[in-house]
Amino acid sequence: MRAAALLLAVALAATVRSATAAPAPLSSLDVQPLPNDSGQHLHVTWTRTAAPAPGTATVILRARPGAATPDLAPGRKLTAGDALGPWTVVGVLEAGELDLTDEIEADTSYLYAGAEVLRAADGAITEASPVTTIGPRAAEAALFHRQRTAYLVIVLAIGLLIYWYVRAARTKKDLYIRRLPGVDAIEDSIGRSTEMGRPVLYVTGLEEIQNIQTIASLLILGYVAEKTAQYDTDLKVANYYPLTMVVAEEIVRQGYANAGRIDAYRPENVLFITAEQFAFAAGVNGIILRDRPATNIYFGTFYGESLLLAETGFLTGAVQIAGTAELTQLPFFITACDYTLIGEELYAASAYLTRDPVLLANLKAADAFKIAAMIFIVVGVALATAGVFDLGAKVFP
Amino acid sequence: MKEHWSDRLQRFDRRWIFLVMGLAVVVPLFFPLGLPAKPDRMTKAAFNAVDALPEGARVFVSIDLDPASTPEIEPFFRAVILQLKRKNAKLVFATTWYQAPPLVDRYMRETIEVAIAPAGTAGYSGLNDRPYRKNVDYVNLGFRDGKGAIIQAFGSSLRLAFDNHADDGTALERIPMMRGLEKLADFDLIVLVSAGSPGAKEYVQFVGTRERLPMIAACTAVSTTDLAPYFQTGQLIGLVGGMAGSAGYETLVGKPGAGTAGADVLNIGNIVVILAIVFGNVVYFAGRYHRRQRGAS
Amino acid sequence: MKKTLPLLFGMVFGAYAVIEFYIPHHLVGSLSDELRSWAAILAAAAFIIGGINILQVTWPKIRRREPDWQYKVVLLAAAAVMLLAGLPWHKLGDTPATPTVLIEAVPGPAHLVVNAPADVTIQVGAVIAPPRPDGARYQADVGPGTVEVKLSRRVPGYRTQLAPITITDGQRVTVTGDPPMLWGREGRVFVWIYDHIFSPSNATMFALLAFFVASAAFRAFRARNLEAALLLGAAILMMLGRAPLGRAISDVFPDLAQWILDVPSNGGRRAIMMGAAIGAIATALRIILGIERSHLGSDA
Amino acid sequence: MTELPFVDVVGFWVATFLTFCCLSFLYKDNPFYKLAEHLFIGVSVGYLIILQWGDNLQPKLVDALFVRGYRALAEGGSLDRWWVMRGIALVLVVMLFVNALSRRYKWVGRYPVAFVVAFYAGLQINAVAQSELGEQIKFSASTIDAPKVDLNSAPLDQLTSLPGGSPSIAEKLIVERARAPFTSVDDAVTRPSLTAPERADLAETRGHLVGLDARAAVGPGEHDRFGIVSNLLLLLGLLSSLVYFYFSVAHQGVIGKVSRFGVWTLMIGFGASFGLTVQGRISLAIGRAYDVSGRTVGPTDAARIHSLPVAVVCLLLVVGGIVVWELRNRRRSGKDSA
Repeated sequence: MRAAALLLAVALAATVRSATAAPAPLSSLDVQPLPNDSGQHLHVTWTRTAAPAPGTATVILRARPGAATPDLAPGRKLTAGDALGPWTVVGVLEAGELDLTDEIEADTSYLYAGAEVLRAADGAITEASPVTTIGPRAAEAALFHRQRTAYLVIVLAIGLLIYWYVRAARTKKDLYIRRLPGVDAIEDSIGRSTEMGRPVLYVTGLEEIQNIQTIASLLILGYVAEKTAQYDTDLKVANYYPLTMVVAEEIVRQGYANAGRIDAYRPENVLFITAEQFAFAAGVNGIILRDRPATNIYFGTFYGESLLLAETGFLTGAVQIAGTAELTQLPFFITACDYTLIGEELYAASAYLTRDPVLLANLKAADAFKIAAMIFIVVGVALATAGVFDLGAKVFP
Repeated sequence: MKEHWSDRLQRFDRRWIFLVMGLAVVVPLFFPLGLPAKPDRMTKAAFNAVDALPEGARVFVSIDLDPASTPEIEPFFRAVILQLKRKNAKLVFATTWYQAPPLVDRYMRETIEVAIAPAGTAGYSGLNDRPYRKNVDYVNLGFRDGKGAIIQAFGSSLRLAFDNHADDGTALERIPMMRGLEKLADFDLIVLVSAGSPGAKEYVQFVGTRERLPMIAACTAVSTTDLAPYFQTGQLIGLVGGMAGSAGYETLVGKPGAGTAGADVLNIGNIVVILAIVFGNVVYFAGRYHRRQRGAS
Repeated sequence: MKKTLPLLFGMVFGAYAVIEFYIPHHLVGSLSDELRSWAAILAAAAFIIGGINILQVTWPKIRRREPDWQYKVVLLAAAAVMLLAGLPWHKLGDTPATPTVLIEAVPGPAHLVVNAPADVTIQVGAVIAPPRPDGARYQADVGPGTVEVKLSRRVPGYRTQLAPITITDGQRVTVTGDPPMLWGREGRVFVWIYDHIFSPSNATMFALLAFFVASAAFRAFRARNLEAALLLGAAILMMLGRAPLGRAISDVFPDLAQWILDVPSNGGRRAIMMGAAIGAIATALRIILGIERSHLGSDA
Repeated sequence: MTELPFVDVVGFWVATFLTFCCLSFLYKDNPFYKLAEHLFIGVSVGYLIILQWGDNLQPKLVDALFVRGYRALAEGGSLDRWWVMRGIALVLVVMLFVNALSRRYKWVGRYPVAFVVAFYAGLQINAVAQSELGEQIKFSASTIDAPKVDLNSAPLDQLTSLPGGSPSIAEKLIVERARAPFTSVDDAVTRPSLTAPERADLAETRGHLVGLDARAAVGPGEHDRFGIVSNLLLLLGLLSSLVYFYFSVAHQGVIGKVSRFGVWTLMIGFGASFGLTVQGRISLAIGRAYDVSGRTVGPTDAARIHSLPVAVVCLLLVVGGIVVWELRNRRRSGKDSA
């Protein structure tokens, strides 16, 4: 009885097998290293003689050299990452794709194998084509990313321009810089605070020390500290990040030292409030309302709290000077502050203030690059519109 | 002589405006206008990007927000999660905001591990979703600090960035769905729920552009102007701006919620501000005219 | 000397960070990852210094009973509580991740009993056991096989208990558990404070802006000159165009808003972006080349 | 769903109270605001330190150095080069602490600071050069021509990106045009296979300067005139704004005029930004109103919390308190003057 059933089953299985013919092997399999690669990727491509029958999947495997041809016996279930003896399944692709990129160990070469398989509903292999193998192949780690040449050029160009103008500045003094009213206002307002006997509040913005705006702000802080030291006015510095506070302390001390008033320097006036945006805003509002500074200077990166600070400052009738490259906050500073440095003006400020030829040279370099960029854009537009070729896409792949 | 009305209004107590604004926010809660919320082009693009994903796509979701910004983008988050779950997408979550982790945990409990739209959800037309299982259907990598640098690290290796384990301490190699998900480039789509910095902007700057990643972002209304250029250049393939955008997205997904209701209230608030501006200008010009007159006489 | 060496130290890493971008080689990649970790570590460590600074600044004020000193006490106390609640005290005791499982041979179909306090949600397989009025906990005949029992509390801060149960006919399995309370970042107290003190304060401080924006609009948005007029014109159009209201009035508003966003706004923005970018690159180069050194403080 | 524990009910009450404490700032600085402010700052500081410890210092420093190192040695292995690198990080951290705690050896702290600042400056350079300069220049330098999308030949993604378009609509259009090429845009958007809502979406975007008719055609070689004008304006806006940021010349004469146009562009941008921000900020207030009025919790919880009555009570508490405080101030100032 049972034997009969078994026979029947075998017979059925046989008919099923004969019904679905084994798929044809891959007509070709190739493995190539990728350009501009970290040395951890290989690009596997293959071709078929005919379009794959529906339900056909391509299995790609990888192994160290010396491995025997993998055995894709019926009944196996394969998913990417599985081990098959010495072989590792790289991928099982259904959609009839013709390539994949494999991530591998660096500085090691691999064999690759590929085959077409038919699978049952549960993913188990029912039929497999003969296996095509190739290799060994190893990835190539590039030492220069060709597609990024343009950016290197940009950086080098700016660098060289700085160098060039620094030399120019050394030879001929006083390069012209257009006026920045916001910056001119700083010293007057410090003077005003002195007359009113009220402190100056300086906020270094809401970004870490690594943020360029924060750095620009700290550069200006040096100058402000020097002035307040000369005028003998209290300077309170509110910091959002402790690391910024550490640096701000150094800078303020130096400012006082430059003014020869190191004795007047009080480290407890350089505060770390907290690094939670609105707790910080609340804290600074507290300072504005209770210490009543006559000058509030907001230089650096600011976010939502900008208006919160500026409006509170406006209430206390303080002179407010703001500067940020944070586009979204500029309108609020513009509406609620007396003076606002827009975007790049913030970076220009330190140069403008110190009149240090090196810094001025820096500005000049930036300006020169702007011209270059504008020319590039105009030419690019002209060429592209004329349909000659797409300069932008050529230069920045 | 008697002070001109415009002068008096010039220095009238701004706290009256506060009061009006307060009413404008509270009253409509009880008497809504019921204006329909329509998606704008950038929102539609975001929706289409998700809609075009294949079944079981692998999606990286970065939840960079704090409690303050939830009203604006949480509605989008709920909507997009529903849309992704309907596609059985494998989800990987992370955050770069230290204000976020407890919030993210709550989202996992309230939106991922339960069905958002179980059969018979009122006012919902689309497919139903299912509860997701931790480390099977989704992984929460948790929080890492470090602004742009850490986002760049996501781009090169998630394992390194998250010290090789998920938020609940499970080693990443022991999570099957993390197979082949080494870095951001391995995902089919990256969804940025981004309330500010670090967020969508940093993703664009430090990885998106570099790796040509398909990224959609939901941001606060404020950042919309900031990110719009990136949408124009295709560095972001979709952008959902603020509560209005979220409301539009809810409409597209077919499950109106807090966003749609909020956007309705928004109208009144906008009217108040517009009136404030107009009023301010009337006062200003009246005053100027008055001074001219006096100057003339 | 005390300044030159650190400067050189910085210059080396700065220069590396610049060229790193142009070298795809994997060794470079992993080194960069390592250096990023350094930066993250330093930033994190600085927070402890920040805490110390706050203590240094506020403690004297309290001691000298300066005005508002009471609030400073609140500040320090709040910080202390949060720090204490944030430490994983539960690791001192044992917090069972699985409930206790008792298997008895009882004739009849496979029977499952789950005992847990009333406020615990019992989930058997995919089913969530409805809370029973008589206070008795879950018990039912289940088909033989494997089922997962999940004990959890609805509020955060408790460890969810899981127990995979294999049960056959003629067995009664009794699962007894109580999700233990946690401390630390996922802990009950920490999350409570976050949810009910941190979140509302954070959100409300931000919400203040809604009011300030209105008053700023009244005060500052005067069409004094063409620039100001353009500014407030665009603002009003945006407000109409991006809210349902505008579309309700006319379809023109949304399109107009989108156009303003796409054309003039993006034009100006891109300019600021590029200008700022150039400025940033220049400033950064200055630091890396050692021209800029004020962040290293004075030799004094 | 089990019942909400009382502790959390109280939590909601506390939240409501704090909300009004913060809002009282709108009136003026007052004890309630001060309380909320200091509580908030304190909590945030504790919170931050815990998170920084748990997510950075512990895994990246403590575990990486001591736990991993110990394991490596215990297993008789040796410490790899990455372990040594982390060691350097530890040294830098120590230097940072020396800087904060010691006057005499403050200079030691310059090493970590120099590292962080310079390293990030380096990273920024390329990030910015690529996405803020390269990509933007690339985009700006593209053609100002705006050809219409040819419904009869355009690929899927172009059709999808059309106003009112979507992947499904695009696919249907491709099928339809294979069946019979479109004779007009109207023909395209009224084909039978499109569902009613899809047609509605498309119909809505018809007949605008920026709508479907402006962007799509049924033949090649047509141009979107308004699109061209827009592109031109975009370019001019960009260039003139760049001129505004040119520092090396006085803004007079031609330069002055151009930069003036730049300023206009910028101002429109700021206006747009402001308008959007207004929305954002109001949304936040709305969010608070939702929480306080108990709309963000389930009905059963809401019933336990009694949001509205509690809100009223808290409001009265704060208002009453401020009144008392004001009266006290009055009396005091009265005494002073007397």
